[in-house]
Amino acid sequence: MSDVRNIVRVQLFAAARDIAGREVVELEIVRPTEIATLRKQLLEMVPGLQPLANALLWAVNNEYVRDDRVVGPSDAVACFPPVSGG
Amino acid sequence: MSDVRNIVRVQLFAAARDIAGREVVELEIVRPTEIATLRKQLLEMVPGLQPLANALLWAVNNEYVRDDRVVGPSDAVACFPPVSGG
Amino acid sequence: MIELTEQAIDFHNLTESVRDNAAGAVVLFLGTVREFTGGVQTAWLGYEAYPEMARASMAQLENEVRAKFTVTKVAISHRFGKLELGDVSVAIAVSSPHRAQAFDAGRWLIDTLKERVPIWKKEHYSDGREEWQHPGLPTETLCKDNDR
Amino acid sequence: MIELTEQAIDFHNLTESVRDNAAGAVVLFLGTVREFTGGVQTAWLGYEAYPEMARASMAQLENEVRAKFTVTKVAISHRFGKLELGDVSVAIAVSSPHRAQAFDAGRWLIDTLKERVPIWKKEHYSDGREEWQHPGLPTETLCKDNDR
Repeated sequence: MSDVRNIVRVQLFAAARDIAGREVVELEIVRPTEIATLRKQLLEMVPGLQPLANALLWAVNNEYVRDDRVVGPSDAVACFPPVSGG
Repeated sequence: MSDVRNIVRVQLFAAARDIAGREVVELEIVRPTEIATLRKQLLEMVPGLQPLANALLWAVNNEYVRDDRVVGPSDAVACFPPVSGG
Repeated sequence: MIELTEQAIDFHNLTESVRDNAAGAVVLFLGTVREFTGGVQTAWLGYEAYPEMARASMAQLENEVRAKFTVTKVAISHRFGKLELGDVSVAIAVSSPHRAQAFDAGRWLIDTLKERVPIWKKEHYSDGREEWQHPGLPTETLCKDNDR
Repeated sequence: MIELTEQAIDFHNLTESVRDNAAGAVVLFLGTVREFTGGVQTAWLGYEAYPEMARASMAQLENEVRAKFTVTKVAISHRFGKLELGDVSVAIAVSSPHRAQAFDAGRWLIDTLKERVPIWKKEHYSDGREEWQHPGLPTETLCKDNDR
Protein backbone atom coordinates (compact mmCIF):
# COMPACT_ATOMS: atom_id res chain seq x y z
CA MET A 1 0.00 0.00 0.00
CA SER A 2 2.88 2.37 0.69
CA ASP A 3 3.47 3.04 -3.00
CA VAL A 4 -0.12 3.81 -3.93
CA ARG A 5 -0.25 7.35 -5.25
CA ASN A 6 -2.96 9.38 -3.58
CA ILE A 7 -4.40 12.84 -4.08
CA VAL A 8 -4.92 15.43 -1.32
CA ARG A 9 -7.30 18.20 -2.38
CA VAL A 10 -6.37 21.54 -0.77
CA GLN A 11 -9.09 24.19 -0.76
CA LEU A 12 -7.84 27.76 -1.12
CA PHE A 13 -9.64 30.94 -0.01
CA ALA A 14 -9.52 34.71 -0.37
CA ALA A 15 -6.18 36.16 -1.61
CA ALA A 16 -4.65 32.66 -1.78
CA ARG A 17 -7.42 31.51 -4.10
CA ASP A 18 -7.15 34.66 -6.22
CA ILE A 19 -3.37 34.31 -6.58
CA ALA A 20 -3.60 30.62 -7.44
CA GLY A 21 -6.45 31.32 -9.84
CA ARG A 22 -8.32 28.25 -8.63
CA GLU A 23 -10.35 27.06 -5.63
CA VAL A 24 -8.68 23.68 -5.24
CA VAL A 25 -5.13 22.47 -5.76
CA GLU A 26 -4.58 18.72 -5.99
CA LEU A 27 -1.34 17.50 -4.48
CA GLU A 28 -0.02 13.99 -5.04
CA ILE A 29 1.24 12.14 -1.98
CA VAL A 30 2.75 8.68 -1.69
CA ARG A 31 1.72 8.06 1.90
CA PRO A 32 0.12 10.04 4.77
CA THR A 33 2.06 13.26 4.79
CA GLU A 34 2.72 16.18 7.15
CA ILE A 35 1.29 19.62 6.47
CA ALA A 36 4.89 20.90 6.21
CA THR A 37 5.39 18.70 3.15
CA LEU A 38 2.11 19.78 1.59
CA ARG A 39 3.12 23.40 2.10
CA LYS A 40 6.35 22.83 0.16
CA GLN A 41 4.47 21.10 -2.65
CA LEU A 42 1.84 23.85 -2.80
CA LEU A 43 4.47 26.60 -3.06
CA GLU A 44 6.29 24.70 -5.83
CA MET A 45 3.05 24.35 -7.73
CA VAL A 46 1.91 27.95 -7.08
CA PRO A 47 5.04 30.11 -6.69
CA GLY A 48 2.88 33.25 -6.53
CA LEU A 49 1.92 32.26 -2.97
CA GLN A 50 5.52 32.72 -1.79
CA PRO A 51 4.99 36.24 -0.34
CA LEU A 52 2.15 34.87 1.83
CA ALA A 53 3.95 31.64 2.76
CA ASN A 54 4.73 32.45 6.40
CA ALA A 55 1.23 33.73 7.08
CA LEU A 56 -0.78 30.93 5.49
CA LEU A 57 -3.02 29.01 7.87
CA TRP A 58 -3.89 25.35 7.45
CA ALA A 59 -7.02 23.51 8.53
CA VAL A 60 -7.88 19.82 8.50
CA ASN A 61 -11.48 18.69 8.94
CA ASN A 62 -12.54 22.21 10.02
CA GLU A 63 -9.84 22.69 12.66
CA TYR A 64 -6.62 24.66 12.57
CA VAL A 65 -3.52 22.41 12.52
CA ARG A 66 0.22 22.79 12.86
CA ASP A 67 2.98 21.83 10.44
CA ASP A 68 3.40 18.37 11.95
CA ARG A 69 -0.22 17.31 11.47
CA VAL A 70 -0.33 14.18 9.28
CA VAL A 71 -3.04 14.07 6.60
CA GLY A 72 -4.26 11.52 4.11
CA PRO A 73 -6.49 11.64 1.05
CA SER A 74 -9.73 11.37 3.04
CA ASP A 75 -9.06 14.56 5.03
CA ALA A 76 -10.66 17.92 4.18
CA VAL A 77 -7.61 20.19 3.86
CA ALA A 78 -7.74 23.97 3.46
CA CYS A 79 -5.14 26.72 3.23
CA PHE A 80 -5.82 30.44 3.56
CA PRO A 81 -4.39 33.81 4.68
CA PRO A 82 -5.27 35.41 8.05
CA VAL A 83 -8.99 35.80 8.60
CA SER A 84 -10.78 39.17 8.63
CA GLY A 85 -14.45 38.48 9.36
CA GLY A 86 -16.60 40.37 11.80
CA MET B 1 -39.74 90.83 52.80
CA SER B 2 -37.70 88.85 55.30
CA ASP B 3 -40.72 88.02 57.39
CA VAL B 4 -42.95 86.78 54.57
CA ARG B 5 -43.85 83.19 55.27
CA ASN B 6 -43.27 81.00 52.22
CA ILE B 7 -43.99 77.40 51.35
CA VAL B 8 -41.45 74.95 49.85
CA ARG B 9 -43.12 71.91 48.31
CA VAL B 10 -40.95 68.78 48.66
CA GLN B 11 -41.84 65.89 46.33
CA LEU B 12 -41.26 62.44 47.82
CA PHE B 13 -40.70 59.19 45.91
CA ALA B 14 -40.62 55.42 46.40
CA ALA B 15 -40.20 54.24 50.02
CA ALA B 16 -40.04 57.84 51.26
CA ARG B 17 -43.42 58.58 49.68
CA ASP B 18 -44.89 55.33 51.03
CA ILE B 19 -43.66 56.00 54.57
CA ALA B 20 -44.92 59.61 54.52
CA GLY B 21 -48.21 58.50 53.01
CA ARG B 22 -48.19 61.45 50.61
CA GLU B 23 -46.46 62.62 47.45
CA VAL B 24 -45.75 66.16 48.60
CA VAL B 25 -44.84 67.66 51.95
CA GLU B 26 -45.20 71.41 52.32
CA LEU B 27 -42.59 73.06 54.54
CA GLU B 28 -42.89 76.61 55.74
CA ILE B 29 -39.79 78.78 55.50
CA VAL B 30 -39.27 82.37 56.51
CA ARG B 31 -36.49 83.12 53.99
CA PRO B 32 -34.39 81.19 51.47
CA THR B 33 -33.23 78.18 53.40
CA GLU B 34 -30.53 75.51 53.17
CA ILE B 35 -31.40 71.89 52.37
CA ALA B 36 -29.99 70.96 55.80
CA THR B 37 -32.75 73.00 57.42
CA LEU B 38 -35.45 71.50 55.19
CA ARG B 39 -34.20 68.04 56.10
CA LYS B 40 -34.63 68.80 59.81
CA GLN B 41 -38.14 70.15 59.23
CA LEU B 42 -39.09 67.14 57.08
CA LEU B 43 -37.95 64.65 59.71
CA GLU B 44 -39.85 66.53 62.41
CA MET B 45 -42.99 66.45 60.29
CA VAL B 46 -42.53 62.81 59.20
CA PRO B 47 -40.63 60.97 62.00
CA GLY B 48 -41.09 57.68 60.13
CA LEU B 49 -38.39 58.77 57.70
CA GLN B 50 -35.76 58.74 60.46
CA PRO B 51 -34.31 55.28 59.58
CA LEU B 52 -33.69 56.51 56.01
CA ALA B 53 -32.43 59.95 57.04
CA ASN B 54 -28.75 59.48 56.24
CA ALA B 55 -29.47 57.90 52.87
CA LEU B 56 -32.05 60.39 51.59
CA LEU B 57 -31.02 62.25 48.41
CA TRP B 58 -32.13 65.78 47.61
CA ALA B 59 -32.66 67.36 44.22
CA VAL B 60 -33.42 70.94 43.23
CA ASN B 61 -34.63 71.76 39.72
CA ASN B 62 -33.75 68.23 38.50
CA GLU B 63 -30.19 68.19 39.84
CA TYR B 64 -28.73 66.53 42.92
CA VAL B 65 -27.70 69.04 45.59
CA ARG B 66 -25.76 69.07 48.85
CA ASP B 67 -26.88 70.14 52.30
CA ASP B 68 -25.67 73.72 51.83
CA ARG B 69 -27.75 74.39 48.72
CA VAL B 70 -30.09 77.32 49.37
CA VAL B 71 -33.66 77.00 48.08
CA GLY B 72 -36.67 79.25 47.89
CA PRO B 73 -40.36 78.74 47.19
CA SER B 74 -39.95 78.82 43.39
CA ASP B 75 -37.55 75.84 43.33
CA ALA B 76 -38.66 72.28 42.46
CA VAL B 77 -37.44 70.31 45.46
CA ALA B 78 -37.47 66.51 45.74
CA CYS B 79 -36.33 64.02 48.35
CA PHE B 80 -35.93 60.27 47.80
CA PRO B 81 -34.00 57.15 48.82
CA PRO B 82 -31.16 55.68 46.68
CA VAL B 83 -32.19 54.97 43.09
CA SER B 84 -32.62 51.48 41.66
CA GLY B 85 -33.56 51.84 38.01
CA GLY B 86 -32.07 49.88 35.14
CA MET C 1 -32.77 59.87 21.69
CA ILE C 2 -34.11 59.83 25.25
CA GLU C 3 -37.37 58.14 26.20
CA LEU C 4 -39.26 57.41 29.42
CA THR C 5 -42.29 55.29 28.66
CA GLU C 6 -45.00 53.17 30.22
CA GLN C 7 -45.24 51.09 27.01
CA ALA C 8 -43.09 48.14 25.96
CA ILE C 9 -39.74 49.44 24.71
CA ASP C 10 -39.31 49.06 20.94
CA PHE C 11 -35.65 48.09 21.10
CA HIS C 12 -35.55 47.18 17.41
CA ASN C 13 -36.41 50.76 16.49
CA LEU C 14 -33.98 52.02 19.15
CA THR C 15 -31.17 49.97 17.56
CA GLU C 16 -32.07 51.14 14.05
CA SER C 17 -31.97 54.74 15.28
CA VAL C 18 -28.22 54.55 16.09
CA ARG C 19 -27.09 52.79 12.89
CA ASP C 20 -24.93 55.08 10.77
CA ASN C 21 -22.50 54.74 7.87
CA ALA C 22 -19.86 56.39 10.05
CA ALA C 23 -20.14 53.56 12.61
CA GLY C 24 -18.60 50.10 12.38
CA ALA C 25 -20.12 48.86 15.63
CA VAL C 26 -23.44 48.98 17.45
CA VAL C 27 -23.95 47.76 21.02
CA LEU C 28 -27.44 47.31 22.46
CA PHE C 29 -27.98 46.59 26.16
CA LEU C 30 -31.32 45.38 27.49
CA GLY C 31 -32.18 45.10 31.16
CA THR C 32 -34.86 42.43 31.58
CA VAL C 33 -36.97 41.29 34.53
CA ARG C 34 -35.31 38.20 36.02
CA GLU C 35 -37.40 35.58 37.76
CA PHE C 36 -34.98 34.50 40.50
CA THR C 37 -32.58 36.56 42.61
CA GLY C 38 -30.63 34.50 45.14
CA GLY C 39 -33.32 31.84 45.25
CA VAL C 40 -36.16 34.31 45.79
CA GLN C 41 -38.85 34.30 43.13
CA THR C 42 -40.10 37.56 41.63
CA ALA C 43 -43.73 37.75 40.46
CA TRP C 44 -43.50 41.20 38.89
CA LEU C 45 -41.74 44.53 39.31
CA GLY C 46 -43.12 48.01 39.76
CA TYR C 47 -40.94 50.83 38.41
CA GLU C 48 -41.52 54.40 39.57
CA ALA C 49 -39.82 57.45 38.08
CA TYR C 50 -39.44 61.10 38.95
CA PRO C 51 -40.23 61.89 35.33
CA GLU C 52 -38.87 65.41 34.83
CA MET C 53 -35.59 64.70 36.58
CA ALA C 54 -35.24 61.21 35.04
CA ARG C 55 -35.49 62.68 31.53
CA ALA C 56 -33.06 65.49 32.37
CA SER C 57 -30.68 63.01 33.94
CA MET C 58 -30.75 60.66 30.93
CA ALA C 59 -30.13 63.61 28.58
CA GLN C 60 -27.15 64.52 30.76
CA LEU C 61 -25.85 60.94 30.42
CA GLU C 62 -25.98 61.32 26.66
CA ASN C 63 -23.91 64.52 26.86
CA GLU C 64 -21.38 62.93 29.17
CA VAL C 65 -20.96 59.75 27.15
CA ARG C 66 -20.23 61.86 24.07
CA ALA C 67 -17.52 63.72 26.02
CA LYS C 68 -15.94 60.54 27.41
CA PHE C 69 -16.11 58.17 24.41
CA THR C 70 -16.07 58.30 20.62
CA VAL C 71 -19.71 57.60 19.91
CA THR C 72 -21.65 58.25 16.73
CA LYS C 73 -25.23 57.99 18.03
CA VAL C 74 -26.86 57.21 21.39
CA ALA C 75 -30.39 56.17 22.36
CA ILE C 76 -31.72 55.45 25.87
CA SER C 77 -35.19 54.28 26.82
CA HIS C 78 -36.45 53.42 30.31
CA ARG C 79 -39.82 51.93 31.10
CA PHE C 80 -41.92 52.51 34.21
CA GLY C 81 -45.10 50.99 35.64
CA LYS C 82 -45.81 47.28 36.03
CA LEU C 83 -43.32 44.93 34.37
CA GLU C 84 -43.78 41.18 34.01
CA LEU C 85 -41.04 38.53 34.02
CA GLY C 86 -38.84 38.84 30.93
CA ASP C 87 -40.01 42.38 30.10
CA VAL C 88 -37.41 44.94 29.04
CA SER C 89 -37.03 47.65 31.69
CA VAL C 90 -34.24 49.63 30.02
CA ALA C 91 -32.62 49.69 26.58
CA ILE C 92 -29.41 51.50 25.66
CA ALA C 93 -28.06 51.60 22.09
CA VAL C 94 -24.72 53.10 21.09
CA SER C 95 -22.89 53.23 17.79
CA SER C 96 -19.22 54.01 17.31
CA PRO C 97 -16.61 53.78 14.57
CA HIS C 98 -14.88 51.00 16.58
CA ARG C 99 -16.22 48.23 18.76
CA ALA C 100 -14.15 48.82 21.89
CA GLN C 101 -15.63 52.31 22.27
CA ALA C 102 -19.16 51.02 21.61
CA PHE C 103 -18.83 48.39 24.36
CA ASP C 104 -17.20 50.80 26.83
CA ALA C 105 -19.77 53.53 26.18
CA GLY C 106 -22.71 51.11 26.53
CA ARG C 107 -21.36 49.76 29.77
CA TRP C 108 -20.65 53.20 31.20
CA LEU C 109 -24.19 54.30 30.32
CA ILE C 110 -25.98 51.46 32.08
CA ASP C 111 -23.63 51.57 35.10
CA THR C 112 -24.09 55.33 35.49
CA LEU C 113 -27.82 55.26 34.79
CA LYS C 114 -28.24 52.79 37.66
CA GLU C 115 -26.30 55.06 40.01
CA ARG C 116 -27.90 58.30 39.08
CA VAL C 117 -31.24 58.38 37.25
CA PRO C 118 -34.16 58.83 39.72
CA ILE C 119 -36.09 55.63 39.03
CA TRP C 120 -36.90 53.00 41.64
CA LYS C 121 -38.07 49.44 41.47
CA LYS C 122 -40.24 47.59 43.91
CA GLU C 123 -39.97 43.81 43.97
CA HIS C 124 -43.27 41.95 44.20
CA TYR C 125 -42.29 38.44 45.23
CA SER C 126 -44.25 35.30 44.44
CA ASP C 127 -44.91 34.80 48.18
CA GLY C 128 -46.80 38.10 48.30
CA ARG C 129 -44.08 40.22 49.95
CA GLU C 130 -43.12 43.48 48.35
CA GLU C 131 -39.93 45.45 48.84
CA TRP C 132 -38.52 48.72 47.51
CA GLN C 133 -35.01 48.34 46.16
CA HIS C 134 -32.90 51.11 47.66
CA PRO C 135 -29.22 50.13 47.47
CA GLY C 136 -27.43 50.71 50.77
CA LEU C 137 -30.55 50.84 52.92
CA PRO C 138 -31.23 47.98 55.33
CA THR C 139 -34.18 45.87 54.19
CA GLU C 140 -36.16 46.31 57.41
CA THR C 141 -36.54 50.04 56.77
CA LEU C 142 -38.12 49.30 53.40
CA CYS C 143 -40.48 46.40 53.97
CA LYS C 144 -44.02 47.40 54.61
CA ASP C 145 -46.82 45.15 55.72
CA ASN C 146 -49.10 44.67 52.77
CA ASP C 147 -52.08 45.94 54.73
CA ARG C 148 -50.47 49.12 55.94
CA MET D 1 -28.11 29.56 17.51
CA ILE D 2 -25.45 29.69 14.79
CA GLU D 3 -26.11 31.12 11.34
CA LEU D 4 -24.06 31.85 8.22
CA THR D 5 -26.23 33.63 5.67
CA GLU D 6 -26.14 35.56 2.44
CA GLN D 7 -29.33 37.42 3.44
CA ALA D 8 -29.68 40.50 5.65
CA ILE D 9 -29.27 39.44 9.30
CA ASP D 10 -32.52 39.64 11.28
CA PHE D 11 -30.94 40.98 14.45
CA HIS D 12 -34.31 41.66 16.05
CA ASN D 13 -35.16 37.98 15.88
CA LEU D 14 -31.62 37.10 17.02
CA THR D 15 -32.07 39.31 20.11
CA GLU D 16 -35.51 37.86 20.86
CA SER D 17 -34.01 34.35 20.67
CA VAL D 18 -31.73 34.95 23.68
CA ARG D 19 -34.31 36.61 25.96
CA ASP D 20 -35.09 34.42 28.95
CA ASN D 21 -36.72 34.82 32.37
CA ALA D 22 -33.47 33.57 33.92
CA ALA D 23 -31.57 36.50 32.40
CA GLY D 24 -31.47 40.07 33.69
CA ALA D 25 -29.29 41.36 30.85
CA VAL D 26 -29.03 41.03 27.09
CA VAL D 27 -26.14 42.41 25.04
CA LEU D 28 -26.35 42.61 21.24
CA PHE D 29 -23.31 43.48 19.13
CA LEU D 30 -23.62 44.45 15.48
CA GLY D 31 -20.69 44.89 13.12
CA THR D 32 -21.70 47.30 10.35
CA VAL D 33 -20.02 48.40 7.11
CA ARG D 34 -18.29 51.72 7.80
CA GLU D 35 -17.85 54.23 4.98
CA PHE D 36 -14.48 55.73 5.93
CA THR D 37 -11.36 54.05 7.33
CA GLY D 38 -8.46 56.44 7.88
CA GLY D 39 -9.72 58.84 5.21
CA VAL D 40 -10.20 56.12 2.58
CA GLN D 41 -13.76 55.71 1.31
CA THR D 42 -15.30 52.26 1.01
CA ALA D 43 -17.85 51.64 -1.76
CA TRP D 44 -18.85 48.14 -0.66
CA LEU D 45 -17.40 45.00 0.98
CA GLY D 46 -17.25 41.44 -0.27
CA TYR D 47 -17.30 38.77 2.46
CA GLU D 48 -16.14 35.24 1.66
CA ALA D 49 -16.50 32.28 4.03
CA TYR D 50 -15.18 28.75 4.23
CA PRO D 51 -18.72 27.68 5.11
CA GLU D 52 -18.27 24.27 6.77
CA MET D 53 -15.37 25.41 8.95
CA ALA D 54 -16.94 28.82 9.69
CA ARG D 55 -20.09 27.12 11.06
CA ALA D 56 -18.04 24.62 13.08
CA SER D 57 -15.86 27.41 14.40
CA MET D 58 -18.84 29.56 15.46
CA ALA D 59 -20.40 26.54 17.21
CA GLN D 60 -17.09 26.07 19.01
CA LEU D 61 -17.20 29.74 20.13
CA GLU D 62 -20.62 29.11 21.64
CA ASN D 63 -19.24 26.15 23.62
CA GLU D 64 -16.23 28.10 24.82
CA VAL D 65 -18.20 31.19 25.86
CA ARG D 66 -20.44 28.95 27.96
CA ALA D 67 -17.38 27.51 29.69
CA LYS D 68 -15.78 30.91 30.33
CA PHE D 69 -18.79 33.05 31.30
CA THR D 70 -22.17 32.69 32.97
CA VAL D 71 -24.40 32.98 29.93
CA THR D 72 -28.02 31.95 29.56
CA LYS D 73 -28.38 31.94 25.76
CA VAL D 74 -26.11 32.77 22.82
CA ALA D 75 -26.81 33.52 19.16
CA ILE D 76 -24.28 34.32 16.43
CA SER D 77 -25.00 35.21 12.81
CA HIS D 78 -22.46 36.16 10.13
CA ARG D 79 -23.31 37.35 6.66
CA PHE D 80 -21.33 36.77 3.47
CA GLY D 81 -21.52 38.05 -0.11
CA LYS D 82 -21.81 41.69 -1.15
CA LEU D 83 -22.49 44.18 1.66
CA GLU D 84 -23.36 47.83 1.17
CA LEU D 85 -22.46 50.73 3.48
CA GLY D 86 -24.29 50.44 6.80
CA ASP D 87 -25.20 46.77 6.32
CA VAL D 88 -24.83 44.42 9.29
CA SER D 89 -22.00 41.91 8.67
CA VAL D 90 -22.15 40.13 12.02
CA ALA D 91 -24.58 40.00 14.96
CA ILE D 92 -23.89 38.46 18.35
CA ALA D 93 -26.53 38.27 21.09
CA VAL D 94 -25.88 37.04 24.63
CA SER D 95 -28.08 36.88 27.70
CA SER D 96 -26.89 36.43 31.28
CA PRO D 97 -28.29 36.77 34.78
CA HIS D 98 -26.02 39.81 35.30
CA ARG D 99 -24.89 42.58 32.99
CA ALA D 100 -21.13 42.37 33.56
CA GLN D 101 -21.08 38.79 32.27
CA ALA D 102 -23.28 39.69 29.30
CA PHE D 103 -20.91 42.50 28.27
CA ASP D 104 -17.77 40.42 28.83
CA ALA D 105 -19.16 37.41 26.95
CA GLY D 106 -20.31 39.55 24.00
CA ARG D 107 -16.95 41.23 23.76
CA TRP D 108 -15.04 37.96 23.99
CA LEU D 109 -17.22 36.47 21.25
CA ILE D 110 -16.65 39.24 18.71
CA ASP D 111 -12.94 39.53 19.54
CA THR D 112 -12.42 35.77 19.21
CA LEU D 113 -14.63 35.45 16.11
CA LYS D 114 -12.46 38.04 14.37
CA GLU D 115 -9.30 36.13 15.26
CA ARG D 116 -10.49 32.67 14.42
CA VAL D 117 -13.55 32.16 12.19
CA PRO D 118 -12.51 31.58 8.53
CA ILE D 119 -14.24 34.53 6.87
CA TRP D 120 -12.47 37.21 4.86
CA LYS D 121 -13.45 40.63 3.66
CA LYS D 122 -12.34 42.41 0.53
CA GLU D 123 -12.55 46.19 0.51
CA HIS D 124 -13.89 47.73 -2.67
CA TYR D 125 -12.88 51.38 -2.44
CA SER D 126 -14.71 54.26 -4.06
CA ASP D 127 -11.66 54.92 -6.28
CA GLY D 128 -12.03 51.46 -7.84
CA ARG D 129 -9.20 49.74 -5.95
CA GLU D 130 -9.95 46.48 -4.21
CA GLU D 131 -7.96 44.84 -1.42
CA TRP D 132 -8.27 41.68 0.63
CA GLN D 133 -8.05 42.31 4.36
CA HIS D 134 -5.53 39.85 5.77
CA PRO D 135 -4.24 41.16 9.12
CA GLY D 136 -0.47 40.95 9.37
CA LEU D 137 0.17 40.65 5.66
CA PRO D 138 1.80 43.57 3.84
CA THR D 139 -0.68 45.31 1.53
CA GLU D 140 1.44 44.86 -1.62
CA THR D 141 1.07 41.08 -1.42
CA LEU D 142 -2.73 41.46 -1.45
CA CYS D 143 -3.46 44.16 -4.02
CA LYS D 144 -4.26 42.84 -7.42
CA ASP D 145 -4.69 44.86 -10.55
CA ASN D 146 -8.37 44.88 -11.33
CA ASP D 147 -7.74 43.48 -14.81
CA ARG D 148 -5.68 40.52 -13.69
